[in-house]
Amino acid sequence: MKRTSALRVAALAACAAFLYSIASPAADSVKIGILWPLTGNAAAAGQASKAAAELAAEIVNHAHPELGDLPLAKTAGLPNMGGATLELVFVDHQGNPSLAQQLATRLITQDKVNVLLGAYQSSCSFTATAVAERYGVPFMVGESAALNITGRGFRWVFRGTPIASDYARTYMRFFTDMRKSGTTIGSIAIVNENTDYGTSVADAIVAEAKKADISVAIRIPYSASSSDVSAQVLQLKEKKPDVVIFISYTADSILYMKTMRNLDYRPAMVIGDDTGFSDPSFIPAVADIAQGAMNRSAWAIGKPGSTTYRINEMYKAKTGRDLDDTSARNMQSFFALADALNRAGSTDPEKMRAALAQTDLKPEQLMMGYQGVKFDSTGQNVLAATYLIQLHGSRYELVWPDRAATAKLQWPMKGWTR
Amino acid sequence: MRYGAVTLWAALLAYPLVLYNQFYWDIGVGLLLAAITASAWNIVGGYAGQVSVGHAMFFGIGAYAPLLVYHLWKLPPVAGVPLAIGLSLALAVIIGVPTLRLKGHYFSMATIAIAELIRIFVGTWDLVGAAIGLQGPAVGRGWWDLTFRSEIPYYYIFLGVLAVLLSVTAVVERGRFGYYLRAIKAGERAARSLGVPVQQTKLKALMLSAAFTSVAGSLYAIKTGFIDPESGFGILVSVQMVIVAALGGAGTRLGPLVGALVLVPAQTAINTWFGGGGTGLTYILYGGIILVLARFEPGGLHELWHRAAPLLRRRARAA
Amino acid sequence: MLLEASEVSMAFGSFAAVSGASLAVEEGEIVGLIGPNGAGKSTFFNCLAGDMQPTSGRIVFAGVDLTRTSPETHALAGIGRTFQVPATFEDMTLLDNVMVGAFLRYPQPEQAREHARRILGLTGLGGYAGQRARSLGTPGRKRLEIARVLATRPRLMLLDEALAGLTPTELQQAVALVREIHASGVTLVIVEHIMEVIMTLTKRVLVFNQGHVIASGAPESVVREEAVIEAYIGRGRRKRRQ
Amino acid sequence: MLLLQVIVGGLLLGAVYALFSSGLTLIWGMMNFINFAHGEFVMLGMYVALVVVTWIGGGPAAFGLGAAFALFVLGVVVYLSLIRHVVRGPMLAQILSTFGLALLLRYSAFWIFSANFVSLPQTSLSGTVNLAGILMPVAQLVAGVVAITLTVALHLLLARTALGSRLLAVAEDRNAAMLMGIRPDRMQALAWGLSAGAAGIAGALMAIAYPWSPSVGETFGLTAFVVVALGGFGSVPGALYAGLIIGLIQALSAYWLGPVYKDIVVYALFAALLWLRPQGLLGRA
Repeated sequence: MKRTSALRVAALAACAAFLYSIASPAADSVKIGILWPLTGNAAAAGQASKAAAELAAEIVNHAHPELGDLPLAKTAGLPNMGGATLELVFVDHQGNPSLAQQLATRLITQDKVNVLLGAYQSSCSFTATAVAERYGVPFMVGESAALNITGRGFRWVFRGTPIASDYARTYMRFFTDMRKSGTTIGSIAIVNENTDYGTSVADAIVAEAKKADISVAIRIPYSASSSDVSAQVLQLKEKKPDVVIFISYTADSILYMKTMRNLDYRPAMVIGDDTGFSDPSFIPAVADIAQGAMNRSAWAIGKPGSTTYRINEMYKAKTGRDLDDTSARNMQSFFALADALNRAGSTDPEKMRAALAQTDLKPEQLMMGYQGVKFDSTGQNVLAATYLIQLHGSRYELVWPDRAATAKLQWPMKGWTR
Repeated sequence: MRYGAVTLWAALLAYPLVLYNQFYWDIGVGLLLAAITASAWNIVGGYAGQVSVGHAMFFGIGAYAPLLVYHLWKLPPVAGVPLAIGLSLALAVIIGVPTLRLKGHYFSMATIAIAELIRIFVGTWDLVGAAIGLQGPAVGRGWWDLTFRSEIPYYYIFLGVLAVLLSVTAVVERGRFGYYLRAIKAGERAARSLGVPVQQTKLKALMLSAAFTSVAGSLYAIKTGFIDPESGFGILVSVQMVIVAALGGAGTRLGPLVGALVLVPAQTAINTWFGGGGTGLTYILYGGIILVLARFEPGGLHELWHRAAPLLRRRARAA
Repeated sequence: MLLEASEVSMAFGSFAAVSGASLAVEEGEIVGLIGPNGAGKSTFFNCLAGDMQPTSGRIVFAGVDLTRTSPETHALAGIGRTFQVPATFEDMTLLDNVMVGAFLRYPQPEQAREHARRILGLTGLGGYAGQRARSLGTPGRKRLEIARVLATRPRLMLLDEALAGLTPTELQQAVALVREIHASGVTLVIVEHIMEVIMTLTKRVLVFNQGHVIASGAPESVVREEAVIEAYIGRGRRKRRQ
Repeated sequence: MLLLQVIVGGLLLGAVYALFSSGLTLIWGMMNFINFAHGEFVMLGMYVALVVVTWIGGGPAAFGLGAAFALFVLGVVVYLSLIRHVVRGPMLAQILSTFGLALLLRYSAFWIFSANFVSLPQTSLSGTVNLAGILMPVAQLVAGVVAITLTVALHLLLARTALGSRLLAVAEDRNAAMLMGIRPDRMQALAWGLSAGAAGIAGALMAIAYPWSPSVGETFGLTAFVVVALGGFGSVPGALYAGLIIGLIQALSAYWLGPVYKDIVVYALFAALLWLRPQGLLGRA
């Protein structure tokens, strides 16, 4: 029996060695490691953001004078670093936090990336940013909403995208504007899916509503995978709030609109907290029954000839679909990161971190509706903001704030034609 | 067998020094964690034949307790490990006494339902961070926080725990308790007629298994520094334990370790080659492996080896 | 008085499998339970072994009341039993099978192993200790089951058709083994259909029919009783529909 | 008034639960075997409906039958290639076999159809009906009614027809059935076909009313377990009553306790059932 067990160990070692022969690192340039869910439940968003990041890298790496003063658009590559091009290394964490941690480690130690971007799900951002903090590698959070990703006293973590409290404040500013112009808003209702995204945004809205003394008639958490939502709609029908805010993913958003039509329930206004309402499949599915539904988006395609319009055309050519708000916010964080890399002038982590900390992009340098990109001591972009858009016909029109509006707000919403 | 086991342990000890690279250390740690979790499941699932598909309930408790003591009282996470073991033992008794009366499919289904019940409940419980989950200290306040920059300390801690678990399994295997477990798996009615106290033995096995599964959960939480309902109590956590143990050979001492040695690197390789490409191949691979395993060799690699060994020896002698 | 079962009844819903059966066994006896299929022998047998809890009646073994206790308690008290269809642990070796029984009396593995080896030798299976039970034929499995029960050092052994389905030579060897076990001081209650075995082995016989004990006594006299013949051959009465 | 609406909605959905759960209970009663991939069969039924509608442009009848037939074939193939060999193996192999199948089907669907939620384009069944103040979407109404009729039909097939008695004979005692010239393998393959077919139609019916993605199979699988446990293992009528009850309980607990708790209530009921009455309402012990 002795010899065969040695044989067994040798066979195992051989097969393990074969599996370990993973790709070796590529040629040097500024490498950005990007962690997104390319499979699993959030694969659609991951893929869309991946295409957006690839497009952004193309824009930076090649000269695009027609894109106005978008940072690094006119030039090819990073001028302060001898035209070094950006090289993207994508990894798929499948929404699994421990895999995200493992892949973040791999990007830093194996692929020797200079900076990290990512993680979409808050759970994965938590673990990946912890790795970046331990290794001292700048990490730009492109999308995750959970508040305390940047609240843990980290030096190396930055977040370009607005967080839950920004959205909540935007809604409250909108409601106070509406009240000033005479519209009665007695109470609002919040319907949120019960994972980290929905919970953190709903919590923020409840807190901000208290400050803006707007009463919350009811808050209804639900599980996104539930097949039937009539119970929630009937609860809304009973409470009769003026405005209902939906913090939901794609399928549930569509289902809510259909169920509301089926149960003949139409509040004065419905606001979707992006995600579900911004999904490209939302409008075709419910355009005829959800006329006037509002949504928040920091991204507006804008008028033909504008920088945003051209970017959207380039994205459509690449993917066949319009750029959605989630991928656009990731793209904006990518540009802010590229701009900081250029200003740092070197791939030394401490220099890159300092450059990121001093970032101060003006609204006209952005493709998004932020008031700018400027990071506070916790790494959160304090100038992040968002527009409110409304479904007119089969397109979202920018209706608030008035200074950027391209169409008039319809209040109350029409919903479905009688 | 002695000679084989010694070389295997020597290889595991030397592994991080031979493959001196962060990435392989991380695979190593992942591999050990999978081996610990599967070996813990193996005590009740493999030896006693009580196929629990809800062991994530113990893994989750093990993972949540350390981060909870840190979250609430700023204690080092490792202080939560005894609490986790206690809670897991209590849960094992509470759900064990009624469900261990059930047989085969009923038992598996009851464990699935209970694990799902706990996952959804934890997801709505604010004290434990509801859906957002809990985070551990990202940067350690001292060595006691066990937040190491490199993976090597984790690797050897995990290896130590695996060694303890496998030696406990060895003691169990050789003693009356182990024989009684295998008798229960082979035929409960016959075992009872020989005086085997079936219910108490199954419960003891479940408690021992729950304690070690909870420790595995704590190790995961302390290393990852994050836990949420899905990664703690999700059904894929339970399924992974069963696959790793079954692939290696459920009901054998080194089966789960062998299963982890094959499955974890294969999974990482798939993630690396196809990960970026965005196809869920890993789980298609998992499904395929289990199907083939169940269809052709439920005994796993261990059984295959037993069948192949005589042939190899004969061919070796003939050559 | 080693075993005293009084007025034992077992009903499955409305169907009374056994009603009012009594049996008293002295230390060192060999008692036979006979009767046509479905007469309630096995049900009564299972009640004695603790596998089934009788709906009424009492079972006292060596002064201890075992009514409605678990099979484990019965085994611990000293009642061993075999199964009509052998329930050996297929994937375990013969030695391991017997060790499970041995562990009841010898908690330490070494002693249990040594005891198991001795029992295997005694029952003529010594040479196959390392084989898996799966590799044995029916006679081998029956012999292994007997060995396994012997390892628990029972004072009373219940054999459920342990000698059925054997070739003549295997039957002789099995009868010899049973005699040996009895000689070593174990009291036996056996359920059998083979009259020759009943005649040669048992001193006293109970005859079951439709759940009742219809006769008891020495095998020779009982076989001639009117009621017993009627039970086996029947007088044209159709078997009551299930 | 609103309460009535909730009850009706719950019953309609419960009817569809009953349909696909009757498929699961048929297998369970017959082979004492749990198909952990049953939820995935429902999910595949939805995608077959989608393929039929988008490629062939068929109406509800077309994609309903299409889903039923496709899943029937899949059920038979799964039985012949996998279940037949595994059912005599150890318990671990039985449980792992359909678990592996579930993972394989779910993540292949991910690969082929991507992870996005999809829904059937507007079929002739959209719109709502107002019956005495209760607003019923036509899609859910049709789904519920068809589901009930099919479940009853399945029951009648088993209870009243010769084929049904042969199926039940094999369930009762496989060897005895063989002695009477019934071919158990063919009967069990047929049972798996019927079971998967019922799941397929249920999937197609659900697809009319609700959007779905490859991951919905898991929730349907667990729901089917609960319905079968409540209705009794192997009892199709039991599955019908239990399906309606579970649909009702889900709707009411979502309305009163809040939607997050409807799953908790159902799983808690399930756990309690397994302890108190493992054989369920009408099933055999």
